[in-house]
Amino acid sequence: MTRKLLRNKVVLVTTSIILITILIGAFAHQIAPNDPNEASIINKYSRSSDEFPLGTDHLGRCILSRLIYGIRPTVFLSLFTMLCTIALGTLIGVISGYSIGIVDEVIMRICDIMLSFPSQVMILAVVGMLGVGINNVIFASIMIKWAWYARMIRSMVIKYNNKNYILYSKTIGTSRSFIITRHMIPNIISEVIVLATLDMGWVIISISTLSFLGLGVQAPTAEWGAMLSEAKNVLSTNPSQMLAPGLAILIIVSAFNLLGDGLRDVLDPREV
Amino acid sequence: MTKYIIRRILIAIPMMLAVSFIAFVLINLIPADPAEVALRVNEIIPTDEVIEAMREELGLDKPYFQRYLSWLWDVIRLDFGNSYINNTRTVYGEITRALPATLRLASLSLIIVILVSFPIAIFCAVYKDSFFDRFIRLLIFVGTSIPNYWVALLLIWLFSLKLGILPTSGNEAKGSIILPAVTLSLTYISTYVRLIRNNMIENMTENYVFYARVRGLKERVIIIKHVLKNSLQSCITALGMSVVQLLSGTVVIENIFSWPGIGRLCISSIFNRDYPIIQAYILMMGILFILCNLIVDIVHHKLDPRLHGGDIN
Amino acid sequence: MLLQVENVYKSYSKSCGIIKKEKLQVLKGVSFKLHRSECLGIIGESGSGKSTLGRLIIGVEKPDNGNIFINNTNINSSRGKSIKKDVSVVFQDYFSSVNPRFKIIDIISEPIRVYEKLSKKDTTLKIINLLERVGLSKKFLSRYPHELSGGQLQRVCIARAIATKPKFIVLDEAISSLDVSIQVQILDLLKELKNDIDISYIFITHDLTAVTYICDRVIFFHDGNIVEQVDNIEDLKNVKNDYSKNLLQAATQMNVREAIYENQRVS
Amino acid sequence: MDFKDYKDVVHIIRDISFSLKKNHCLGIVGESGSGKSITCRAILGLLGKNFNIEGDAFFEGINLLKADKRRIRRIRGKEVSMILQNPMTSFDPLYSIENQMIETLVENLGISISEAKPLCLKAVEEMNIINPKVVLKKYPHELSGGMLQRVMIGIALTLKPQIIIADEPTTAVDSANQIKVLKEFANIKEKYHTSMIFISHDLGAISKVADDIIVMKDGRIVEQGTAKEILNSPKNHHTKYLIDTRKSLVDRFNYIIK
Repeated sequence: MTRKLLRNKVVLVTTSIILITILIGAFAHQIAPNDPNEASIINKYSRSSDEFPLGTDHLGRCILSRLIYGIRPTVFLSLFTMLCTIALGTLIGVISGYSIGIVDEVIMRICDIMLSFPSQVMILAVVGMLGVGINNVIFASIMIKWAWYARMIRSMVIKYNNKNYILYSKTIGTSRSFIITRHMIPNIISEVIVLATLDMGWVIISISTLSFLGLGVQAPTAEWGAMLSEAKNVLSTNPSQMLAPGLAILIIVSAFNLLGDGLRDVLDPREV
Repeated sequence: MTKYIIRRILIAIPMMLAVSFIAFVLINLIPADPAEVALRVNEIIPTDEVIEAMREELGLDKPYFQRYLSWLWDVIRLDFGNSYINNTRTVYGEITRALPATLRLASLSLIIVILVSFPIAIFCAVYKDSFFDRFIRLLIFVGTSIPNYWVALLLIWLFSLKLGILPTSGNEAKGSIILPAVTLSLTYISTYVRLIRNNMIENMTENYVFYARVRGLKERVIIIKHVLKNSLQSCITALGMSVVQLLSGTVVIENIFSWPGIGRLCISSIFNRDYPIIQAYILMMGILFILCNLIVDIVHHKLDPRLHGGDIN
Repeated sequence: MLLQVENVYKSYSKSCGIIKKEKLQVLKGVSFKLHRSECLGIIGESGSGKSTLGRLIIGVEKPDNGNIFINNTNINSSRGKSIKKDVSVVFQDYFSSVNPRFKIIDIISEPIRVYEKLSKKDTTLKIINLLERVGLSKKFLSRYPHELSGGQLQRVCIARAIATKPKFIVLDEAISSLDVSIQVQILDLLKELKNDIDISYIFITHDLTAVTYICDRVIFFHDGNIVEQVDNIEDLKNVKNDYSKNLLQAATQMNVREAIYENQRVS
Repeated sequence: MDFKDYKDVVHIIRDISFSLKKNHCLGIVGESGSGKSITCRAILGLLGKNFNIEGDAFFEGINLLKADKRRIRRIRGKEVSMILQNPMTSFDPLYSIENQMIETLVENLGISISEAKPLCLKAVEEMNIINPKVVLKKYPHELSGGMLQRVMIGIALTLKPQIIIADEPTTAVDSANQIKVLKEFANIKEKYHTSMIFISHDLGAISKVADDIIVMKDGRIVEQGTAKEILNSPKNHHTKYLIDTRKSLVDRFNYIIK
């Protein structure tokens, strides 16, 4: 499996992009050339120089440093959101898939109701009620997404439980732990990983959108969506301000989408 | 058929009640006392007495479930109460004032989406792996990876600032709807094209297409009459639901282009903590979503003989 | 008595519409017995409930009513676990019968791991032995299922089924998806195994010709009921039930000997 | 009429040459993966662009592998009809049987819809389907596989083709009904005087209807000749193997019911 992963160029390249981004974000303190929040009015809108490789913004803050520090809220929080969503979704999905009757029925009806709001509206609703802030945005994102995953995983559990090879294992009395760890989990995990990777792009965009609207990460914290929001205000005078954060989002989201497609190919057992 | 519709509607009603209940409960999740908020936003100093009076006025002193029922009764009569910000204005009035602009924007976008994505998707499916198909696939990929508010900024910069042919914002100037509508449609075009293209390609490998070729039918007939109809059949749910998504997707676009629609109203209400408006917005979108679902299901049921086949037998 | 099925009923609730549910009676009081080292054929057309019966016998589903005993132990009682070793199964759809992520060696080692504590080396030796038993060589060990043909994969499934030395194997349409020539090869293999090791088969199929090739007894199954039982396969020509007669007649017409070319033309 | 071809379909089949005589039934037998279906699809231009086909296939003097698409399409509908293995998935689920029959007749016979309607009814009636009018109004999912197969045959016969190609028509059928299907085909040949290519993995089925037999293995023809020759005195060992395996089944059966 690992060899197959390494042989796939798309997977290799996108994984490195994502890993490097994460590392840069983790060591932002060491890597960033300047303090992202240090404003100096004299230096505002300066062009790229040795001190400010990508220039400065309307408050004279180093754009590169802000981009690097911006990885933390944008990418890390999206990853965190996704992990929580999957954990919650898997837990509830598995419970629902293995239990029959009333428990399953109740969980599925709750999922129905959760899924009966368009996702954006639900996030707005939660943020609107609980107040502006990134914590509430993350909470809202998890709230609306878990139901979708729970439903997916429930149907996977049911699907695999009816596969002949699991019926065979049950027939000869293979232990439940073997069935779950060797048959169930590898199959479900690989499907979930693909779905989650493809969904990561959506989460990144959704969180940065809310920050762009001013509902998520608050100034002066560096965040890509929030940076674009600031760039929007000076669009007529300094349009180049919007390039760096926009490209950053485009690259990281593309990386996740490509990785998802690549993983789908690699994890399909029929692919040689 | 009628039986199905009735049954489907009967299922939609509890869903709507659940949605309304969520909308009602959400407002009670507010960390602060609604009465106090209502006073603060009107710059009245909240003494105990005034709060008490306000609570009574808002009906907050009654038991929870009773409040829900009376609220629901008001809602059914389209009475959502008054805005906290401007006590003289009703929520209903605020929403109906903003709604036409949003509807205009969303419907133009929908038209663009349909006109653009269908021909492209069909062409890509028929000429799979051609240069055109690969080019479109690249565009679709970029389209799904790009945040649409950034696209909006790029378009404003290009068409309004650089070329100066279209207005940047508002809805008074001529042609001001073009940029927001195009931006809004771009995301959905890539979703639609991908959905229909992949579905058609999948359908083309089906045995009935092979048999249609065996029967000597023209390729054009096979694509339009058989493949396309079957693909639309299987994406009808996704397509129907995107109408609601388009409406809720206006939130971002309206804010960038200062389009005086319902999305902008919603965001400003969030900043102003104008809870009744937020509540009404959520409720409206939830109900709309359910209704859309209902219509899509009924249409789906009507078009697919496999679903209503039981009645004929 | 190896297997005893007593008055078994089974129904499925078929959801029609969203709220209403309809009961679909699949098995309507089925009873029969299986003796040691015999092959019992269960023949019926698709939808007659014969596969459901198979699923009840292997214990992956429970009957609504009635009991199934293996070695006089009720398989759905608390002691039911102990007789799992005595049962095995081979399905029609060989491709979904094996985990596509497993190599052949992993597939066959699953049952061995359950019942025998063998070292890794011994397990491999045993697997090679089993593969040779079913006519495959050890070069298949590290292949994946999608690299094998249907006949080869079905052989792997049989190897896996005999790995635990079960008392009987349920063959659920095990040859129906294969070409005729491969069907005969598999049937020959099954016969050979039966002679070598003391084993019984329940051979579920829709093909009467295959039944006569391998079975000692046959049960005609129609619409959830046993319509006729033939206790000695040589008495097959004397069936009385209309349904069984029809099947027999159709098979007779199909099986005119090829060598006599003129005789077997149909018109 | 004459089929002569030599083709190379990405090494799926190689060097296949055979001819089909008028009013004869040619049986092609081989195990799965031997390339028997591919051959027939290649002749009718039904393979995708990914296949590279070389050689010639003549139908009444027209080279099917070199002719333009339109012409092949016309021949495919009108002159050479095909009956597929999975009737259940061969019809478009969204249209009624009648609709799909009419569209075929209108396209290939150049008649109007109102002219096509009685032909449909006649076709279904001739296939001994009970309640023909009701059946026509049904959708594919409401009919059984056997019924749909008869509709398929009905469509083929109404077009009065020169050749009917039947691709594994007995494989998806319960063994009790196989003989019925075979009788149907034997009937067609007698009554309509069409030529036929009958593809199957089951030598038993082939021998019931074929006049000439081709035995295929791994994309090559290993033996061909009249049915009598092949069945009575096979020369190739693969043919012998196919006959022997089948014979052992049949002999046991006949021994028991004698």
